[in-house]
Amino acid sequence: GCSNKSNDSKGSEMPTSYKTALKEAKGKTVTFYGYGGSDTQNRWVDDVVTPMMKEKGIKVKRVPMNIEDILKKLTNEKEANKKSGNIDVVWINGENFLTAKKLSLLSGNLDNSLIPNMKTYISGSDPDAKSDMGTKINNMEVPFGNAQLVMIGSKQMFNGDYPTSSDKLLSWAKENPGKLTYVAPPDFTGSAFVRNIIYETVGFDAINKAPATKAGVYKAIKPSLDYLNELKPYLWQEGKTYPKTSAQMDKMFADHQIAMTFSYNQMYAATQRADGKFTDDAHTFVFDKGTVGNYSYLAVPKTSDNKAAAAVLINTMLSKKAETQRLKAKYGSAIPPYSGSKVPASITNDLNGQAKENNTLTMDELSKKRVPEVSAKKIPIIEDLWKEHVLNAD
Amino acid sequence: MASKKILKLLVYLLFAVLVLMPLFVIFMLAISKTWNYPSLWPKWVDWGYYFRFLITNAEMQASLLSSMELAVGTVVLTILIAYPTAMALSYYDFKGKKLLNILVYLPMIIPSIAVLTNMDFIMIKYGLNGSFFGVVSAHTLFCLPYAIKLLYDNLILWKDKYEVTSRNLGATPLQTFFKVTIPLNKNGLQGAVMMSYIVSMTQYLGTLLIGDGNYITLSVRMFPFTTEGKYRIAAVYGITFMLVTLIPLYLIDVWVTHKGRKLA
Amino acid sequence: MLTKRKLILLLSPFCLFMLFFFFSALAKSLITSFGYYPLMGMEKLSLHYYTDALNDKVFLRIFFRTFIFALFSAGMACFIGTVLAFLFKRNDNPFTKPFFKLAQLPVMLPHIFIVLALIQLLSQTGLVSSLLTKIGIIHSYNSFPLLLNDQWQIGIILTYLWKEVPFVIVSLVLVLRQMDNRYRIVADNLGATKWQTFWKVSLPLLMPAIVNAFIINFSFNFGSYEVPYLLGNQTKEMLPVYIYDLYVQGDYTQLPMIMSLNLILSVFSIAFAGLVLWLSKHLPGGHTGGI
Amino acid sequence: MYHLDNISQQKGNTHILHGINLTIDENSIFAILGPSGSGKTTLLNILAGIDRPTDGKFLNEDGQVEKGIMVFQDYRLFPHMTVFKNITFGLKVKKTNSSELKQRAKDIMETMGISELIDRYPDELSGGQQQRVALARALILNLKLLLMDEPFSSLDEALRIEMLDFVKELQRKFQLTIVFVTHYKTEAYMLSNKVAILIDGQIMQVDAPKQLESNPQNLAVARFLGQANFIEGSLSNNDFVSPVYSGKVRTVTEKGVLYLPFSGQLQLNKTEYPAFKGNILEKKWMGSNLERITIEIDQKTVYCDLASESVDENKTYQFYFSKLPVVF
Amino acid sequence: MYHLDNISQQKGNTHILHGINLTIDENSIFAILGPSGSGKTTLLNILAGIDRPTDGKFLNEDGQVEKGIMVFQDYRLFPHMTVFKNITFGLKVKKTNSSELKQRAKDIMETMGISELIDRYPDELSGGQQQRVALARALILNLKLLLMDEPFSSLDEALRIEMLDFVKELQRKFQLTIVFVTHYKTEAYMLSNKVAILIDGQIMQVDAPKQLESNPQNLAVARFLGQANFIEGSLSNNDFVSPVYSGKVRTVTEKGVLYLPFSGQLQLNKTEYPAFKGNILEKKWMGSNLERITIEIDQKTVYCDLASESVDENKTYQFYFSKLPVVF
Ligand SMILES: Nc1ncnc2c1ncn2[C@@H]1O[C@H](COP(=O)(O)OP(=O)(O)OP(=O)(O)O)[C@@H](O)[C@H]1O
Ligand SMILES: Nc1ncnc2c1ncn2[C@@H]1O[C@H](COP(=O)(O)OP(=O)(O)OP(=O)(O)O)[C@@H](O)[C@H]1O
Ligand SMILES: [Mg+2]
Ligand SMILES: [Mg+2]
Repeated sequence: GCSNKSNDSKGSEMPTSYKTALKEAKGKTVTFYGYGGSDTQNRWVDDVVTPMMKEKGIKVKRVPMNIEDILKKLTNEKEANKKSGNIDVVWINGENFLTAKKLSLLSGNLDNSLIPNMKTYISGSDPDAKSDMGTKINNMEVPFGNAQLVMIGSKQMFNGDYPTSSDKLLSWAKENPGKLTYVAPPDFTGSAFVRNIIYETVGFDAINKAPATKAGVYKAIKPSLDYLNELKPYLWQEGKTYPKTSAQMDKMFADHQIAMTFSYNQMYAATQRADGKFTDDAHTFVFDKGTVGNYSYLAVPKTSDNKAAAAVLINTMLSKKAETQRLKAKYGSAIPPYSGSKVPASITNDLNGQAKENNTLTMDELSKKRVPEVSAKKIPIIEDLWKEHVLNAD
Repeated sequence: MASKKILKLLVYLLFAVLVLMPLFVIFMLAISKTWNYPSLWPKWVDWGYYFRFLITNAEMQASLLSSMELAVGTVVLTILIAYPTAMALSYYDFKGKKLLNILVYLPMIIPSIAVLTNMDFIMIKYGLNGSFFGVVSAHTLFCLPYAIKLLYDNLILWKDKYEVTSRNLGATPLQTFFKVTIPLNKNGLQGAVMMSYIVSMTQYLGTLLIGDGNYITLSVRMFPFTTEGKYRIAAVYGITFMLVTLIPLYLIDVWVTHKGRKLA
Repeated sequence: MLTKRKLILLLSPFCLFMLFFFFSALAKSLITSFGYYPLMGMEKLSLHYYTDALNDKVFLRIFFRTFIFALFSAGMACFIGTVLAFLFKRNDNPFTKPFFKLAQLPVMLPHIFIVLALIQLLSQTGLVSSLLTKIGIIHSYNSFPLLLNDQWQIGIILTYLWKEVPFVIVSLVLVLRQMDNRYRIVADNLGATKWQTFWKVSLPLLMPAIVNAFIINFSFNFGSYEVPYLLGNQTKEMLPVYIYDLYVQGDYTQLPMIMSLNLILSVFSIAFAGLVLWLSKHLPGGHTGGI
Repeated sequence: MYHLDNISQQKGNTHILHGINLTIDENSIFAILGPSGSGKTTLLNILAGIDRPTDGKFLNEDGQVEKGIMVFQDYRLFPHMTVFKNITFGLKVKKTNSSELKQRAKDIMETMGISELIDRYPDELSGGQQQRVALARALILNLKLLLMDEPFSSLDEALRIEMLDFVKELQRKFQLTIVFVTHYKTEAYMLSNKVAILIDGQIMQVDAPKQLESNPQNLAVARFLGQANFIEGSLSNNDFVSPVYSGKVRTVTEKGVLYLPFSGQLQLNKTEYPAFKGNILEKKWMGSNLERITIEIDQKTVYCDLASESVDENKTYQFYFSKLPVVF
Repeated sequence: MYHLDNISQQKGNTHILHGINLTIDENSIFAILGPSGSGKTTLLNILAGIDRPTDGKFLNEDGQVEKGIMVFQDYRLFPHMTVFKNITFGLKVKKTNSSELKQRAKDIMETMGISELIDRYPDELSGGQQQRVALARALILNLKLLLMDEPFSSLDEALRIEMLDFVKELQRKFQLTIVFVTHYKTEAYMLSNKVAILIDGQIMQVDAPKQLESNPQNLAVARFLGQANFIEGSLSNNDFVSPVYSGKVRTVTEKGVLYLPFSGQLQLNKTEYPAFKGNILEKKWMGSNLERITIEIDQKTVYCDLASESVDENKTYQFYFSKLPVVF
C-alpha cells in the first residue's frame, strides 16, 4: 500500500489545539471516508477542500465507502486489537453514530479550541450540535451537512396547487389514482417521508415520547400507518410495489409517470433541471407543518493515525471559504451546517438569491418549516412497522 | 435446408439484438443528457463528452490503473492456485474428493457480506489490510470457483494421458506443464483467465474493505453511482470498464487462436 | 505417475490459501452466529439464532421463494445456454464466429450495467414502452406490463439470464470445441437420429460442464443481493436483500442473527450443490472417461 | 451388388483416392488389403456415408445410397457409457424392446468373451477388450452392410480365429455384405474369397487369395504382399541375368526384378527349374513349424521359409523353383 | 539385468497382476505374449514407471528404479503438435542442439517412411502412420530401456518386417534393452529369443520360441498359442482314449486333453507314431504356401496346416504324428 506505517504503531493522540494540529499535520495524508454516490459532494471535496488542504501541506484521500462498511471496518480493527488504522475522518450520523458511540469507536475532543470554525459558526446551544437524533454528541462529531426533506411536484399535474399537507395529498391521490408513490423504506428518503407522515398525522411529540420499543412505537404511530394504508390503493401500482431507489423514482417523475418526488436537497430540482433530467415543470415545496430536517456529521475514529490532520480537514471543511463554494450548483448547492444565528450574511444572501433564481425555497422558509428527527433507535422500528403493517398488509 | 438456415440466422439475429441493445443503451446514456419518455432518441447528445471525461478525469485514469493492477495480480494468483487444484481433481481419485469438489464452490455460495467482513478482520489481524497481496487474495477467493471449474471441465477431457507420455519421454514436470498441459488445455485456461480477470474487475466490496482505500478501482467508484441512479456517470465508468476488460481479453484471444492451430 | 506426494503438492496451495483466508473468516462468522460477540457484550454460546430463524415463518417463506427463484433462473440460463452453445459450436456458417464473440460480451460486464440498461429499456416509461406506444401497439405506458420490481421477479430473471446464458455458452463451447464430432459420427453411423445423438451422446458428454455452470449460477442467484436490491419487489422480498437490509441497519446486536442467516443460506446452498453433483453422477454422462 | 463408381477423395491438398471402381457382391465378404496410408480407412468412410467423396458415387443395386455400419479402427467407444450401453446403443436408438435387447447383448458378449466387463467403462478396458466391444456394438445390429476397419488388430491369434469364425457365421446367417480392411494377408484370406489390393489410393488387383499370391499383377502388389525376395538383374528375351539366378523366367513387366516369395517358390526337392546353390547362414524359428532360413549365394542373401529342420546351418544345398519364376 | 520382484497390481476391485517375478537380461530383446486383457499393458506401465504396482518392485542391476521409454498401444501422439514436433519432443526437452535434432529426425522419418508427413497433425494421419510416428518418437531417443506395447499392430506385413529389422539393428547398435508386448507370436519369435507368456496376470512360461511352441508348459499356454486342436479324451497310464486318436502319449498334466497343433505335428509321411485316418473336407489357402485343411475323423473335425497341394478334397489319408503327441 502507499501508506507505510507499521501496524503496531499506536494510533496518534488527538492534539489539543488547532495550532499544534496544524503543525503536526504538515506533510501527512488524511483519509476521508464517506458515501461516494453524490458526485456533487465528491467534486466539492476534490475541487475545493483538497486544494485548500494542500496549501496547508496536507494531502487528502477520499474513499467512497458506505457507512455500514466503515463501521464494520472500525469494529474489525477494534476486535483485532489494532490501535491504529487507516480511517481518519468519517461522514456519519444517526443510527450509525449511535452504534459507533456504543462501541466507543470514535475519539472525542472535537471541541471549539481544536476546530476554531465550530466556535465561529456553530452555537453551542444549537440542538443539532448537542445531539444527533437523540444521541448526545459529546464532542465526538462536528456538523457537516444540513439537509431537509423537500417535495418536488409537477406543476402541470398538480395544476399549481401542491398538496402541502397529508390530507391534501390523500384527496389528490383519490382523484388521481396511480400518480403518487414513495421509495420503500429503508431507503433514506423513503424512510424520511414516512416519518414526515407521522409528524403530519400524530405530531412530533407523540413519536418523540413513545418508548423505543416496537409495541410503544406502534401504539404511537397507529394512525399514521392507517393513513398510509388508506393512501395505498391510490398509489402507483396500487401500492403493491414501490420504487427501490430515489433514482428510480426520479426517473418516473421525469417521465411524468408520477406527480411528485422527494429530495434531501432544496436545490435538487434546480440541479436536475440544469442537468436536463427534469423540465421546468418541477417545482419544490414543503408541507405546511414542516418536513424532517437532519444533520450529518464528521467524526474521527479512535484508530486514526493522523488525528491532527483530521482536525485540520474538519476545520477546513467548515470554513466559510469552503462552504461558500459549496453553495454553487455544481457542488450541489448544499446549505452550510452553520447555526441559524451565525450564518454569515453573504451566504444567506447567496442562498436566497439562488432560491429566487431557481424558484425554490429560501433558507428562511426552510428553517421555519423544519421539524427535528426522531431518535435514531426508533427509525429501524418504524421501518419494520411499515413493512409489517403497510407493505405486507393484506 | 434453406428455411433451417434462415431460422438459425434469425436466432443469431435475435441473440445479437438482445446482447447489443443494453450495451447500446448504456453507450447512449453515457453521452446524452435528456432522454425521457416518450422520446426514442435522447434530446441532447454530446458525442465528445465521454472522451473529454476520460482524458480530463485524473481519477478515472488512476482507477483504471489500480483496477488493472489488481486484475493482473489476481489472475496470476488465481491460476497459481487453481491449476494444481483442478489437476488434482481431474487426475486423481482420493478420499474426500467429492467433498472438495463441493467445497470449491464455497466462496461464491456464502454471501459476500459474511465472508468479506470477517475476512477483513483476518486481514487486519495479519496486517495484510491495504496491501496489494491482501486485496488480490480477497479477489482470488471469488475467482477460484470459476477458475477451478473451468480448468477442470477441460482437464477431465484428456486426463493425464499426454502428461504421462511427456514425462515418459523425459520431460521434466515443468516442461510437461508448459509444452503439453497448457497448450492442450488452453481453452480452459483462457476461460479461467478471462473469468478471473472479470471477477476481479467487478469486485467492489472486497476491494474497498480490504484495500483500506488504497485501491479505488473503477468498480469502487462506479458502484455508488449506479445504486444512486447517476446513470450518466455510471454509464461513463461502464463504458471504460468494458473497454479495459474487452481489449486485453480480445488480445489474449487473438494470441491464443493464432498461436498454433485449433485442436482436433 | 500419480503419487500421493504429488497429490498433496497439488492440493496444498488451495488448501493453504483457503485455510488462511477463507476458513478462518468462516470460523469467525460461525462463532459470531452462535451468539459470541464480545464487543457487544454477548458472550454466551447458543444455537438460538438458528432455531429462531428456522421457526420464523417469514424467513422460511422468503427462503423458499428465493430458492425457487434461484432454481428457476439458473435452470433457464442453463437450458437456453446449452441450446445456443450447440448452435454456436458448428462452424458451418460465417456468422458463427462473430456471434460467439458477441456471446462473450455480457460475461465481461458487471450485473449493475444490465440493471441500468433494463431500467432505461423496460420500465413502464422505458424505451420499449415508448416504441410500442409510437407504433400503436399499446395506448400509453399504463398498458405496458410492469416488468421491473414486479411480483414475478421478471426484471431480476432477465438480468440474470442476460449475464448467465452467455456464461453457460462460453463455458460449454470451451469444452465443445475440444470435443470433436468423432462420437457424433459414430452415433449417426449406428443409426441414431439427430435428436438421439444429441440426447444420448453430445449432451451426456457435456453434462459435467452443464452441472458446473448450473451450480455456479444457482449459487450466485441464491446469494447475491445487488440485483434483487435494485430490481426486486418489496412484497416478494429475496433472502439476500432481507439479510442485507438487516446488515445496513447497523444494529450490531443483530450481527449474530445476520451471520446465522448467512450460514443457513450457505449450508443449504452447499447441500443443494452436493445433491446436484450427486444426482449428476447418476445421470448419463456421470462418468466421462476422457476423450 | 454394390457399385463404387469412380470414387476420388481429396483432403487439403492431398489426393487420397484416385478414381476407384469396384463392384462388391451382396451377401459376401469382401476384403481390402493395402499398406499403411494407402486410403483404406478413407474408402470405408465413404462407404459408411461418413465422408462424402470429392468425386464419384457409391450406390447399391437399386442405384440408391446405402449407409454401412462401421467398426472404427480407433474403436470410438462412447466414453460415458458402460460396455453394455455401448453395445446396445444401436438397438436402443431403434427402440428395440428391452428383453430382446438384453438377450442379444448377452449373446454377443458371451461370444466375444466380454461378459464380465458389462458394467465397465471404456477407460477401464484393455486395448483388445475395447476392440471387441467396438465389434460387438456393430455386429449386434445385423445390418445389411457391415464395414470393418482392421477389426482384429488388437486381438491375440486364438481370439482372432474365434472372431473370424463368428463373423463368417453371422454373415451366413443374416446374409450380410461385409467389407473389411486389414493389413494381415492371412486374415483376409481366411475370411474372404475376394480380396482387393489398394495401394496409393488405387485398386491394383482384385482376386482370389491364392491367385493373388501366386500371380501378383505388378511389382507394387508383389512388394506389398511382402514375404519375398526381390532380386535385381537384367532381362533380355525372357532370359534373366543376376548374381543369384540366371536363366529362364516368366516376364510380367520389364523392370527386371525377380520375385521370389519366401515360401512356396523355393524347395529342396528336385524340379525342372534349378535355382541356385546356397549356403545356410541362419535358421530362425517362425512358429507353425516353419523356419526362416537365410541363404548366402555369392555374398547375396536370400530368405526362404522351409519346414522346420529341413536344413542345417553352414551347409550348402541346391535349391529348386517349384515353378517358373516371375520377373517384373 | 532387470528384476521384476513379485509385482502385483490391482485397480478398483480387479486384481490384474498376481506376483510377477521375472528377470530381463540387459542388452536383449524380451517379448511378452499374452491374450487380450491378460495384463500386458498394465505390466509395461509399471516398467515404464507410469503406474506404481500395489505390491512388488522393479529394479535394475544396481537395485535402482529405472524408467523405460514407452511406445503406447494407443499411440498418444500429442494432438497439438506436428509430426516433427512429436518426434523430436524427447530430444527437445533434453535440449539437444537443433542441427543434431533435425538430422536425427530426418533419419528416423526416412526409415519409417513418414518423411512427407513432417508438418501434418496427428488427426491428419492414417492409423499406421500414427503408429509409426509413435514408434519414431520413442526410438529416436536411444534410451537404455525401451518398452513397446504392440508397436506394430497397425502396420502391414511388409512394413512390419522392415520395422522389426530396424528395431533389431537399433538394439544392436545402441545396446538397448527392449521389452515388447505383442499378440502376434511370429512377431515375438522374429524379434526375440526369449518370450514370456502372460496369462490372467501370471507369467506362465518363459522360453525360447521353439521350445515354447513345441513344449507348452500347460494347457493355458497351449490354448493361447492357439493354432491347435484340443481333443478331449480319457487318460490312463500314458494311454489316451478318444474318438479321434487312441494310443500312447506324453502326459504333461492329467486333464486328458490332447494337444494337436495345426502345424508341425501332423504329417502324411510315415513315422513311428501313426495318428488317424481322415477324410479331407475342405482346403483353405492361408498364404505362405500353406493350406489349412479340415479333416473329418468319425464325425469329429481336426484342422491341420499342410503345404499347398499336399492333399485333395474328399479323399481319405493316413496321418502320422511327427513325434509322440502331448496330453494335458
Ligand atoms: N481401471 C481399470 N479398472 C478395472 N480393471 C481394469 C482397469 N484397467 C484395466 N483393467 C483390466 O485389467 C486387465 C488387464 O488390462 P491390460 O490393459 O493390461 O491388458 P492387456 O494385456 O494389455 O490387453 P490387450 O492386449 O487387450 O491390450 C483387463 O482385463 C482390464 O479389463
Ligand atoms: N485430414 C487429412 N489431411 C491430409 N491427409 C490426410 C488426412 N487424413 C488422412 N490423410 C492421408 O490420407 C492417406 C490415407 O489415409 P487412410 O487413413 O485412409 O489410410 P489407411 O489405408 O487406413 O492406413 P492405415 O492402414 O495406416 O490405417 C494417408 O496417407 C493419410 O496421411
Ligand atoms: Mg486406416
Ligand atoms: Mg494392452
